[in-house]
Amino acid sequence: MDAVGATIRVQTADFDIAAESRALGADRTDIGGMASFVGLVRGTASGRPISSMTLEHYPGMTERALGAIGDAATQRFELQGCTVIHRVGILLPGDQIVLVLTAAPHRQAALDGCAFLIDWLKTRAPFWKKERFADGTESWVDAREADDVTAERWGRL
Amino acid sequence: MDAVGATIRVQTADFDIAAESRALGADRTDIGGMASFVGLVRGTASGRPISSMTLEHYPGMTERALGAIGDAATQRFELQGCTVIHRVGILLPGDQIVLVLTAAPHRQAALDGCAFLIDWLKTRAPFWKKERFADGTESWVDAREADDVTAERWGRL
Amino acid sequence: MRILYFAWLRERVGLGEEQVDLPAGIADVAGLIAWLRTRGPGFEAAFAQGRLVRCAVNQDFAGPDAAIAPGDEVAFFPPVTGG
Amino acid sequence: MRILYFAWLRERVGLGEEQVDLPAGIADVAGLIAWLRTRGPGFEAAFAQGRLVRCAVNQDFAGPDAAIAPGDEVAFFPPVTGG
Repeated sequence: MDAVGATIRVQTADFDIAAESRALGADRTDIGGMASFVGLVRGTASGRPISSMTLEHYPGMTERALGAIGDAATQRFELQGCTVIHRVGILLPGDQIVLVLTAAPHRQAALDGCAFLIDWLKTRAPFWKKERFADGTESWVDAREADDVTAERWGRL
Repeated sequence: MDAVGATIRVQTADFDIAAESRALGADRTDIGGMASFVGLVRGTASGRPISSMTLEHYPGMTERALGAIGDAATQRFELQGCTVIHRVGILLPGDQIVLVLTAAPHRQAALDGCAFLIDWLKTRAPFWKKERFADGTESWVDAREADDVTAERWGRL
Repeated sequence: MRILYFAWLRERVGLGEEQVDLPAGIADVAGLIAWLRTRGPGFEAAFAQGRLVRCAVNQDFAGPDAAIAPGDEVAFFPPVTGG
Repeated sequence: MRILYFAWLRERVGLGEEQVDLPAGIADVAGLIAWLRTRGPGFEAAFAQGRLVRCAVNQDFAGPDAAIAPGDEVAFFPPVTGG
């Protein structure tokens, strides 16, 4: 299986999914497929236009939580590797927020591992979003009940 | 919803998932997430090393089948768009074979649409793979029973 | 009628595409296959493994009962293995 | 003990981080919260909405019964909204 383990990064800079895919697959030919999810900043929230979104996190715990989730996904779905990159700071509508990328010998494991990672990341990784609306007001994003329910289907870690 | 519909390409050239993501999201800020699957050529088949893989297809029917599957996925999962690129010709171990990329307001639709597309593509799109082993022998890849079963869970198109 | 062969069917039959005049009385895919099998050992070998041959009529998947007519494009191939 | 506050808790409390000497007799998260609420209107406002406050002790999620001790790092924050 030769898993390379989880690559975890929290950064203000943007990421390039093609470069991350190449890095994950570098120097190996046993990967059958890679699945990914990229979250983007939407231009509206509750129907109101937003001008930007600020992402705050808990340094230290974030990397720890993401690392634990990455390792759990690697074991559970027998991934050959996974990459999780989460941006922080000020982002604009259309910007990339998060990348989850998984590699496995067969597609189902890659797809399931990717869905698992993004579900858990949304409910267990210490990030918080604040939206700035076009009218200048700001508001912290509420956690979605639906995300907890979605994460529950994977069972407790 | 403002769906852009399915982008379908069959080509010998490689593809760049970052460029395809940018193209799918160009000039819009209503996409919440994109999911993708990339299939890769593995270096072994049934435990034997392969030197290359040749992909043959049915010109005309391929584009038609992929277009129909793309449109069905767009409607069913309310995608904001999807891209399917399938390579043909001679590929080497580690090469990219296929890209499925979906965009949706929320992650579940993007992830489900992506899984649906790759499952159906594997069972309904007229492509055939021939493996060339390191010892010079060649062999057509057998269709996997498991792929038919996986595709069945989505019901009939 | 235009007939296409792909993958190992193409290799067994020895050609990828041909134009044929359909004999009278052949009205469906099963009838076409029965006739093709009489056209030589390559055809016989290709279609002997009947269970693993798939068919498309005018680029849509078609079963043995599917109707065919002169002017149709009929393709024979193994189960698909793309993706 | 190091205490961290994030997101709207940070804004209500008015600081992101502080070092406190834990009063004697406080041994769990619930006890710490009860004491923090006495420290001013900002703290009172932040922790009044108790149901929506999450806690981590030494960077692991922790419930109200979780034990705490001097030297621990305790963080309070709203339910997470990343991804």
